[in-house]
Amino acid sequence: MTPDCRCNIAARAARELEDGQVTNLGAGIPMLVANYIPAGIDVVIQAENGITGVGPVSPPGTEDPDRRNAGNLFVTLLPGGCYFDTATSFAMIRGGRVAATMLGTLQVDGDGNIANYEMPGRKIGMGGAMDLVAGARTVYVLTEHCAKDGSAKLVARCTLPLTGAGECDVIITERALFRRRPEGGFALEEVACGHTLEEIAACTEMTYTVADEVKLDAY
Amino acid sequence: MTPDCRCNIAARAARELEDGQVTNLGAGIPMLVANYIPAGIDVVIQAENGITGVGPVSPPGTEDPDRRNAGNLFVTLLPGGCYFDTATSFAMIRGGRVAATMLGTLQVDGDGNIANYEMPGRKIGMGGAMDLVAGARTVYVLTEHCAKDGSAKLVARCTLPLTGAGECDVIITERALFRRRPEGGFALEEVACGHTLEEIAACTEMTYTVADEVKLDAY
Amino acid sequence: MALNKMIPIEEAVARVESGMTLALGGFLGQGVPLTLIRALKARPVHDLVIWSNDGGYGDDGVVELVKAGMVRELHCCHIGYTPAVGRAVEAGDLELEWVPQGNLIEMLRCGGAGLGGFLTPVGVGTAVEEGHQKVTVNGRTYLWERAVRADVAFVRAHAGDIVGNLCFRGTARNYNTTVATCADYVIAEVEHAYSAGELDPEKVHAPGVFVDAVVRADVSYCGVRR
Amino acid sequence: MALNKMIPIEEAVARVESGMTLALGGFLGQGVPLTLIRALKARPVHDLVIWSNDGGYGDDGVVELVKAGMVRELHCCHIGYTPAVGRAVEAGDLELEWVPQGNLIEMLRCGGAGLGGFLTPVGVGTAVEEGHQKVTVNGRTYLWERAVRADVAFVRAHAGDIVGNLCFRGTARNYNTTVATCADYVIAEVEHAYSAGELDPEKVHAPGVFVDAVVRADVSYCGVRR
Repeated sequence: MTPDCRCNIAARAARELEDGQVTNLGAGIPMLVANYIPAGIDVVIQAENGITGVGPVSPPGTEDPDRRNAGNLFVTLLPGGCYFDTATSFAMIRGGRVAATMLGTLQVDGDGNIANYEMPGRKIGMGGAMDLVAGARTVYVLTEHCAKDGSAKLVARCTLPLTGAGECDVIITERALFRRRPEGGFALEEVACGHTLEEIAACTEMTYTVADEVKLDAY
Repeated sequence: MTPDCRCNIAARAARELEDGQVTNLGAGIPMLVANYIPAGIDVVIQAENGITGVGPVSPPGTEDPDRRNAGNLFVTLLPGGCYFDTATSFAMIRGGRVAATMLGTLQVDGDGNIANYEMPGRKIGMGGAMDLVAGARTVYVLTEHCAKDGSAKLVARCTLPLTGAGECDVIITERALFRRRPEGGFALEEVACGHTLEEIAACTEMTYTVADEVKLDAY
Repeated sequence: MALNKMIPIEEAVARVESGMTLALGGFLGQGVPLTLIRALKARPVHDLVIWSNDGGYGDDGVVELVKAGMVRELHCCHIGYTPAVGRAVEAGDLELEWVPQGNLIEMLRCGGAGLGGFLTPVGVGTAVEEGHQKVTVNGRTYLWERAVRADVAFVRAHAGDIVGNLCFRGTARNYNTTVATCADYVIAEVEHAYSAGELDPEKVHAPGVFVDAVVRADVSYCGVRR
Repeated sequence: MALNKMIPIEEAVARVESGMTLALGGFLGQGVPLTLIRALKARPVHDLVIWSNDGGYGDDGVVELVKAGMVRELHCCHIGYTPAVGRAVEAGDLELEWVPQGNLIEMLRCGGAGLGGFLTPVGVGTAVEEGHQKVTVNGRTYLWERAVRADVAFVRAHAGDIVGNLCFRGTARNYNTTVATCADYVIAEVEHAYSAGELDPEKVHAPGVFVDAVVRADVSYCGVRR
């Protein structure tokens, strides 16, 4: 997984966001999405510790210990942003005011199950992810297509503890974009530059269909 | 019921309050208690709309429409007081941070039942009284001993809809003070100046015992 | 973040339709969204289900909608200062549910926060028990109370910016912060309007994310001249 | 209102006894009551049951109490930044309950607010379901979650007055407002201390009524120099 791949995922994901949308970006690749939001699109970034209007990371020397995001990074605050307590933050999230959440994962499967907080011998914790996938209107999983050891992350069935059952709506990797159909199941809608339908099929254990209108060289 | 009687009740009630206690005072006689708090005793008055450190009523010409108590009266704010929302106010009340609540009543009985929000043909509403009697550590009922028509307010059994079941701890009238015993039931502890044990017995339908240490001419 | 939520008041109240559930901020005469309530009176809507602390104060507030025959149900904890509301209930023209004040604000908070209900110790042994399931936890008895969400909410703030961040003054805050969370469409009337970035982000009492529309408040509706 | 709640930190942390439940404000490195946590390390207490967002950040926070062998149970949602906490769990020295972040803060709010529990949509279909009753309301499935109260709570504020009113800065607010409500004895460490009446009453984020003791915070414990 090169930095280029991560950026490619983030850039494609950024194009999903609509003007005025309140969006929560998880740690890792999702956090990069903020750098790729198209001009003219105002996205309100929310972080679950208790801040909206999260701007770019603070330039060195301007870090304020009391202005950080949920990943503990020093950030800036855009005009119109504000602070609130964590209880209010989750009222916002569960109450339906967060339009989109983008998060990384360890595994995701064709039923929309997401597993991202614990693996054998390594307890990380779900943080706000369980609340976000249950509360946000659209849930995006942004992930490398395969794990470092080459094994599938888009699996036939999640084997790790679930963060959310059936909550994933869109999966974006450096190779492909899958979107859940209203009737259930994911459809492969886009294949990234340099990849082929056959190659996607070979590295994806998750069940999916290929959309009639599938785009090749899409991003 | 003369103004003197009301003041007499309030003055006696004020002597119940301890230094540093957070207290909620209902409309009517309880509101007068603030005028009688002994020197050297700092009582923090809380009003359920969302204010602590309520001070005396605003002098004419200084009323601020955004600084009122739960009875909609214009009040002042003492140093150390602050504002908060109503949800926080009731977290305070139910959470056990209000030591004492003093409220008026239509009826009260020997089981500590209080009825003060509705009578035939006149719906008033419980406001925050149900929450206060359930949440405050000590519940004081401050009331005229009898209704305007001479009928008992300290009744054998409340017939009006209850504000609280078994919540009353102390009853203070212009004639007497009754305190609930740990083992249940009220004891007559004090008789006010100008009244006798016999007279109290004649105008009180509520069952009570006379305390061994009952004080005559107590207030 | 420059999304401008300021719209004409007529457009805002046009979101209210007959039969809808409407939640109102305010406490007796404090922080009541009277500008919105009065603009709503010009709309041909009826059978409203209203959640509010009270029936208003004197001639102001919910009582105005009741007198105009626009309200089917009122869920509140006090109508002592608005005899006209009591008369409408006695006449059978208005359905009234008494909800203890702390339960009322918590039901709206619960709905706004996406929760499904809560256990309250308040109302046990009273008429409020009716229709409520009793649950005992660690030896204490609670009533199971439902979460409430509204279709539209009206709140009033002292200051607001174009993205809907709201600041309140004194006890005018009351229900407004919570009511601003509990509806699908939240309208705030603001006494003073600002651009994005003009309000101190530490002093915002209700984040703009909860607010859908901002309108100008009539500052003469405040009980006492400032 | 002039009641002075400022006391020496040793006196404040002496309230914590072995086996007690302790709730902590803070979120990773933000607004963490490190002064109180470090003062507590000098006390001979063990078997603490801790409710906190996380295990700390790097070497700071809850992880310090875990390494000192003072903690029996930790209820939190993240230990990813404190491998030592994970190792204590794997070794069987520390009992861990995973609680989703929003459920966690709501459990503490519920306890602080004198409520008995609530229904949450979060955790349905996951391992969090275990030991939780499922309830369906209006077609949506919820888990019944309990209220939590602590014996003692530690919070950290930017400014506080002698009666315990607290103001926070930026994202250091996080859990602190809620944790300040959820314990029988609440101790606040404040970076700046004021007399009663010096803080603007509109800007108080946590009313002093909830706070029992105020101590001075060590301002060097803030992650980055100001």
